[in-house]
Amino acid sequence: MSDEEFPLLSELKKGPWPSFVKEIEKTAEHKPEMKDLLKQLERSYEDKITYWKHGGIVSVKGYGGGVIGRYSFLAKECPGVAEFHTMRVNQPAGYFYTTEALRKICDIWEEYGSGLTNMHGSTGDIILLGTTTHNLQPCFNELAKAGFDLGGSGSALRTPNACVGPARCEFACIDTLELCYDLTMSYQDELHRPMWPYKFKFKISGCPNDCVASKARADFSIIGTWKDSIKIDQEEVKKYAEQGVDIKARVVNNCPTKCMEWDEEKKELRIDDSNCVRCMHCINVLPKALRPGDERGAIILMGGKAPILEGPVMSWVVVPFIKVEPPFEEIKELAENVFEFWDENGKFRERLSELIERVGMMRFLEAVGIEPDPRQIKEPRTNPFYFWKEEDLKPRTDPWEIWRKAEKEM
Amino acid sequence: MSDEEFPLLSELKKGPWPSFVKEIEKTAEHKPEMKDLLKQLERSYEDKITYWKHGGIVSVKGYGGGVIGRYSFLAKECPGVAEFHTMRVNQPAGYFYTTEALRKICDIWEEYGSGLTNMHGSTGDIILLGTTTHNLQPCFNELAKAGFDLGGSGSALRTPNACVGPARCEFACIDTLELCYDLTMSYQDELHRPMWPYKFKFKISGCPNDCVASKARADFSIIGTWKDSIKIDQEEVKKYAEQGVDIKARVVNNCPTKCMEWDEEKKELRIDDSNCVRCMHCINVLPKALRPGDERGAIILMGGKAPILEGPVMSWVVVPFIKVEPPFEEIKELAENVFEFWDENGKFRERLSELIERVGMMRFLEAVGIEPDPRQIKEPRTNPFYFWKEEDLKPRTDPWEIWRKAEKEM
Amino acid sequence: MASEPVEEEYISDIGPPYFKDMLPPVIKNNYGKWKYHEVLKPGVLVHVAENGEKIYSVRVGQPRLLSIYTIREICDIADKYCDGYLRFTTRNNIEFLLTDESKIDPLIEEIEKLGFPVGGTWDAPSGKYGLSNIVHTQGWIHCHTPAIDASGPVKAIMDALFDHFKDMDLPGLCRISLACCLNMCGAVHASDISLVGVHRTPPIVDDDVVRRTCEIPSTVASCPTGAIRPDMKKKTVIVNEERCMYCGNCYTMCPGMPLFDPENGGVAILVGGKLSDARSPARLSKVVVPWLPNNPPRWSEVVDVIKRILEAWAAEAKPHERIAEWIDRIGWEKFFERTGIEFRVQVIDDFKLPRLTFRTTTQFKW
Amino acid sequence: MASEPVEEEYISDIGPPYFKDMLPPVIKNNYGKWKYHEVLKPGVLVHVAENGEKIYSVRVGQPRLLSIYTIREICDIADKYCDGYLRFTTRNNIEFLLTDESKIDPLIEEIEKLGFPVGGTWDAPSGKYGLSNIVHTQGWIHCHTPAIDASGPVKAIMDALFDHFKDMDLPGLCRISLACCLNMCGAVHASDISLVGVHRTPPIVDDDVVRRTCEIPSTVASCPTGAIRPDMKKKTVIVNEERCMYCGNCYTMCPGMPLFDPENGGVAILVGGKLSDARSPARLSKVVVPWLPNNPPRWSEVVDVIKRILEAWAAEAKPHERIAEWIDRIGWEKFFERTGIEFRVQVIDDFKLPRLTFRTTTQFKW
Ligand code: SRM
Ligand code: SRM
Ligand code: SRM
Ligand code: SRM
Ligand code: SF4
Ligand code: SF4
Ligand code: SF4
Ligand code: SF4
Ligand code: SF4
Ligand code: SF4
Ligand code: SF4
Ligand code: SF4
Repeated sequence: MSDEEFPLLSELKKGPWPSFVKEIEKTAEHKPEMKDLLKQLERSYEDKITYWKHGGIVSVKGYGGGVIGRYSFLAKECPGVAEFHTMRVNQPAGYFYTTEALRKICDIWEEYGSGLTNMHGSTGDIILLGTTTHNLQPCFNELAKAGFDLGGSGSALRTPNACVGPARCEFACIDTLELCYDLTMSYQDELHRPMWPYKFKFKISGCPNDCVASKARADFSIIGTWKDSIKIDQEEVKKYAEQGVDIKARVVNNCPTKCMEWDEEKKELRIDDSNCVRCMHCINVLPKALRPGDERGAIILMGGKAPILEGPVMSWVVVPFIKVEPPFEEIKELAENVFEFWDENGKFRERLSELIERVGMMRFLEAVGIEPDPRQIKEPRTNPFYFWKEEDLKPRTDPWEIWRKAEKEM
Repeated sequence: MSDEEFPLLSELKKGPWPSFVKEIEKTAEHKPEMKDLLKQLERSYEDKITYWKHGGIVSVKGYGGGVIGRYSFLAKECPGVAEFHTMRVNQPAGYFYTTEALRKICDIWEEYGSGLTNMHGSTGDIILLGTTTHNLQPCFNELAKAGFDLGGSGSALRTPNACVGPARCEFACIDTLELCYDLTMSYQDELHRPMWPYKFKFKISGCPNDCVASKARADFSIIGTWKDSIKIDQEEVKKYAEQGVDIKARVVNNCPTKCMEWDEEKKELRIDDSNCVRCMHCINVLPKALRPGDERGAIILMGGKAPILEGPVMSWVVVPFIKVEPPFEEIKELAENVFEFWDENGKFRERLSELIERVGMMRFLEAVGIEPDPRQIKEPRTNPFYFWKEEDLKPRTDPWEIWRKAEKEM
Repeated sequence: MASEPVEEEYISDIGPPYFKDMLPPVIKNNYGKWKYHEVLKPGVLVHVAENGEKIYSVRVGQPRLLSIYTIREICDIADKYCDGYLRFTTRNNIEFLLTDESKIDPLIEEIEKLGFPVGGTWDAPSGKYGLSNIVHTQGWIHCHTPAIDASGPVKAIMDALFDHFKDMDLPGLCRISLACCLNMCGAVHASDISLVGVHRTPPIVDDDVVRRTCEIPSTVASCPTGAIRPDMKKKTVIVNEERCMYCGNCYTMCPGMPLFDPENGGVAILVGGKLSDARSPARLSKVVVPWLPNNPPRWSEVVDVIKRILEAWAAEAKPHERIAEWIDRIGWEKFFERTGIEFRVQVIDDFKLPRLTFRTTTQFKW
Repeated sequence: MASEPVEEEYISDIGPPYFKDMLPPVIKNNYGKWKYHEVLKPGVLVHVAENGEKIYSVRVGQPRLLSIYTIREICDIADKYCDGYLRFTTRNNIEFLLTDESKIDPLIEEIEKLGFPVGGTWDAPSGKYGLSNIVHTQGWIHCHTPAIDASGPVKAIMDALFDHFKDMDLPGLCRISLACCLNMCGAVHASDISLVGVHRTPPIVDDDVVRRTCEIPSTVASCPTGAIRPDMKKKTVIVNEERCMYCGNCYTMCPGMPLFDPENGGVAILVGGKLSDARSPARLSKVVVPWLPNNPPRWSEVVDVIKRILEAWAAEAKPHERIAEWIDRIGWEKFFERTGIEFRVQVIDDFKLPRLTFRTTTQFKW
């Protein structure tokens, strides 16, 4: 491809970071129709506007989602991308691959698609970037044979996602990957057959470092934690100190609750665990010396989402502690209560947090069977504008009766 | 008065704190009709309900406010309080009195009212508690002759109020009392002739200690501050240290920005004034040693109010710094711009903060002529949902034209 | 123009007396020239001017509801010891202003004999804080909308906390305020401990009174939750009880729909407000007890909770640390533990934008 | 029932491959039994199991948009050095998984020859942090609603910040993310530095398209500010331009009302988000630059601001201190000063409950 043909895009072949333009070019060398993607993109770069149309609904047999339909405004000029649907393929939990599996996907996508991918989409799927309506079904059939399935789209459960967790992280307090797989398999129907008010996302991090960014992006975040004390290996603490780690400045002073003490003389680190908020910082800085405690489980936060309509939401602590052990019954029971409540009460395109805000946390907690707990809130309300239920009250009296009786009395 | 007559109230004559019941009793000794107040109150204590009716509008000639009309549901049983209006009398700034002035009020209220008062009401007025419609005008006339005037009520400016300030406080950065008096006199018309969407309150504190609680209660709070450096008298610091004040623990560690340093050896206190947020804490603890700087003025915060309708509001910083010197032109110009904007745009019963929230801070700042400043906010917005004005923009292009041209082109 | 009324003689719009005419000479002389102050003992301040002159202030608690006969007695004392000068504070204490130090003790003796306690001061340099007076409102003495009385609970609480007024034995400033309804005339929305009268049942509409006394559109508009709709035919309003959170704003607008209920109304308790910007920023109070019964004459349930909060804080706070700052340090979950207050679901904010108070971090304590 | 289609043969709902089938043996053996990890050098991690076994990970940057031809080359490398095992990270880096330490350097040489840089790691024990990949979205490559491109600006920024990816020379973790419209698929709403494509002009309604393709009630309901009303006669909608804040939600619902404008659309920059709860709580990002021009191919204005923010922070932050925490310490007023970013009125939140971000304290700096 000559750079004169795509002068703007060719600017993005320069510089040290790997170039997506080169990836498209490389693909176009094997699949010439992909030159049309460059053409359309160059045009977008000139005109500063997208040339993709609103997609129609396309999918594969029995599924309501997993494919994003896409058509070009430049179909005549760029017939190679006139139809350019993406397929969302459910990644293996933790994004682990054998080259064998990856090569299978490449082969299938060479045959039925553009040869371009996103590794991975923001939700977690393998994104197969661009194919025709005609190719969708055969492509799906081949993927299925290779052991792959589509992920979520539309008003459905979305592909669950998890951090690498116990597979390669010493901090994992829960089995993120097994749980991710279990939820994905338990809710195949919810994933493939849109039937809800809107989308619903699960994300699972093994500890409060939240390496899968669940708090911002999941209606249902599951984050590992522990309840007992941090385990300290004082010998290893000493070694860090000897190696020059300034434990006072870098660890103790950064503790959010100042519940640590560093005994400079004895080279001993003391933690007042009753004031620890399990933020992970000290463990992060001294991974050989400190470890999460043994009474492990998860915090469940709900409602994370992007800004539209009411502004972005960070997930809210709903369950301060829950056991996370296969077969994950507690979590699934809770999730199903939530699905049910949302399905019954949610309006069209209303995410979970918006529903909770509309009907009130009181009703929500009651419906899904969770007790109120101060750990659910940053701080109590500043307005005394709350509701009572009939069972909270004594029988009602009518002030008019009292006053009228008083006025008459004499 | 026998305690058997008012068994519930008499319980409140017990205990070490001075008793309001005794005050009523004492009054009733001179003015027997006040026994009816005890009667009605005892009844309220029994029935746990108020026996006061919604008041009608009553006032004095030429005024729209200053009196709160009040009628009893127990008029027959308690004729002494059948009509029981309060008069709000504008207190001298700082609540300073000569006994001569106070005695005059007592004499007038003995003649025309219940003999009961509140010293003072929450807004700041002298509350003359209970009189008849008939007595209002003569009472007012006498008060006026004695040099007193009514305060505000209704949809009007309310009696401005200030902390004791330069009269008896070394921390005062502005002349709270002179400013309070000036605003009160400048806006007599606004105070006495309700004509606004709702009430409007000024409160003035001489420094960020906010001894008049202005931030919570004033639509327009004026709080003294300084811009240059805190003045330190190191000799006095040393003396405090010698007297046993733990400067490190009590002063330095409580500095919100940790911009202080205590040199234990030299017994010297150092302040990095560029990081000081003028919270007053160090000055409060070491009043002999530290003082506010010389470049003094005020911060103007707006919008403080009680919870109804949308929840309580703490005033918002609108002007981070303004000069406060007689004749206070800058402040009055600003206040008048605010009055005008609110008067023109405010809905019935809409306080200033509610108006600003409805129309947007952008429009408000523009209307009253204030530049945006990061000091006006705790933090920037999390949602990218904002407005642009035509002058910010380039001429508009129509995407349909771009796309249709592109579709046709070939 | 002889027929016009002689309006010139009608005095109005004169405003309050000029405060400078009320100042003792030593204050006039040293206005704006104070150098420092000291707390000589509980209730007694001295302010020292740059030129060395001094003014002594003796602070005295009072019930706010004062008889003119008491005010005259107070004046007598001020005449005797203070050359006739005194003031009140922004929290309704009396301050006798003296220049002669030797008169302080006799003054104190005399005022205490009258039944008025000396105290209510605080002293940041020594880190010792006295409890001040409770700012409060009208209640059953004068208002038409109170859910509770005002002066009564205040008296009961101050009796229980009396020693803290007299002695400066608290670790930090603590302000208690009370308002008898959600209009919150006491501005209790930013106090260390606040009491507020709350209703728990929707208004009961008397169609007749509504027709006679209320403006329907503004009554409908007054409801923050949109619970009121007009019944145009009957010229009255209908309340959707499901949506009502008993704020009482409709009753303020319209006498036809009171929401009083002797057994269901009561007291909410808020904590952790603060107004000074000393150390940590000012902030609003938070509801920790959504309801306690309205129990005259001495509101024992209320007094008990207030005492528990105050004592839990006082036992644990560091010098200068206010309730808000103590909670910042220990966390809300520990606040409920320490005070033994049950965490009720009403404490969770689900009014307009609940997202603002829901916890969005895994940081909390067990 | 021979007439029924042989549905049994149709494979569906099988879900993803079981992840354990994708794990290298050393991970399978030590699953959940890792003891600690170290960063051997930028881009190279070792995790050590309780039994002493080790897994090495070599982290590699990539543009996310990958050709299958490149993936095959990557597989070749993984076959050669990693027994065919690799993974991707949650920020779209590749991780080659090895057990033989001696193969690390040859692997690095080979992958870098392919044009893919090794780096993106961070090391809390030493307090040295590398910049990771930018999480981003589709942009002009595939989406119908972008206000800007995605891959292009990302490439331009990563070129400019390349050394921070390669070397661990930053004081704390810094996450950059980009989304091409306010739907924010990149979840940029909680990143240290976020870029988001924004419109600045209201939608232009094509009545014809609306009639053909849109459901009027849900289009009307889609507007968070109530700016859209139905025009029942013409079966279309009318936009009250005064009330529109250009969020684009209506266009998501209805293809008949695009709000693209090449010159007026552009990029907003947000800072100070964070997701981990390490040290300070997780929080959302804040808008600091409401608009920069959409300037392909290299978005120089945008790159410039990003660099300024990053450099101001890197120069001043203490070890581990993220942008949010740096701003906590210095204050927003100083943030604008240090970065030279002009404070524009759009940065002040006046969306639904502005009271939440207005400053309610006199505490601020000059
Ligand atoms: C492909 C992907 C972006 C990417 O390049 O990675 C994507 C692409 C689209 N998203 Fe998204 N979203 C993608 C992850 C996200 C995320 C992040 C996540 O899931 O972790 C979010 C933010 C989190 C959240 O859900 O709130 C996200 C929030 C949205 C929204 C706003 C939802 C909301 O409630 O505010 C929309 C609008 C909508 O649903 O109509 C949206 C809509 C869309 C649509 C379908 C456009 C539309 O208006 O219908 C985009 C199709 C683009 C295309 O042409 O392929 N996308 N979208 C991501 C999915 C890939 C995958 O399956 O792995
Ligand atoms: C007398 C006083 C209470 C007291 O015992 O001290 C008082 C008493 C009343 N207030 Fe108040 N307010 C009093 C200070 C306040 C304050 C505090 C302040 O001004 O610093 C506030 C909170 C600050 C604020 O303005 O937001 C306050 C917020 C209200 C409100 C709610 C206003 C709002 O915007 O939310 C109402 C309701 C109304 O205006 O309809 C209200 C209404 C009332 C009414 C007029 C009742 C009504 O619904 O019409 C009360 C008459 C009681 C009576 O029978 O005398 N009162 N009111 C205070 C005035 C005395 C004085 O002039 O010095
Ligand atoms: C007399 C009075 C001003 C007036 O115009 O009447 C006053 C007078 C003083 N205040 Fe105040 N404050 C007065 C109400 C307030 C209020 C308003 C309120 O409570 O409604 C506040 C804000 C309360 C809040 O934050 O919620 C207030 C917060 C302070 C503070 C901040 C304390 C803190 O740690 O937060 C100081 C600084 C200090 O402690 O030295 C202060 C300091 C002072 C000093 C030391 C100033 C001085 O140098 O003269 C005065 C002596 C206090 C003492 O008792 O030792 N004053 N002070 C008010 C007495 C009220 C009372 O009778 O108790
Ligand atoms: C591989 C990955 C998990 C995965 O499933 O793919 C991962 C792996 C590790 N993370 Fe992470 N994090 C990964 C995404 C994240 C994310 C998510 C994101 O950025 O979208 C976060 C949250 C970011 C945020 O807060 O905004 C994240 C916040 C952390 C933190 C908290 C750092 C902080 O100071 O706030 C730690 C603790 C630390 O620094 O040791 C951490 C620690 C770690 C450790 C040290 C855990 C361990 O012992 O193995 C891992 C090695 C990091 C390194 O490079 O040295 N990981 N980590 C992700 C790599 C992404 C990448 O390619 O850059
Ligand atoms: S979230 Fe915790 S368990 Fe998961 S990868 Fe990150 S540090 Fe490890
Ligand atoms: S985990 Fe966090 S809160 Fe707990 S001791 Fe360590 S640094 Fe402190
Ligand atoms: S606000 Fe400041 S100036 Fe006014 S009395 Fe209080 S401490 Fe003194
Ligand atoms: S005034 Fe406050 S911020 Fe400034 S130095 Fe003193 S304690 Fe620190
Ligand atoms: S708080 Fe309510 S009841 Fe009490 S005085 Fe004010 S308006 Fe009346
Ligand atoms: S009490 Fe408040 S919420 Fe209930 S109907 Fe009246 S105004 Fe509405
Ligand atoms: S952020 Fe917006 S434009 Fe970008 S992919 Fe998501 S929906 Fe499309
Ligand atoms: S762009 Fe957003 S605010 Fe504007 S009309 Fe559409 S939905 Fe409403």
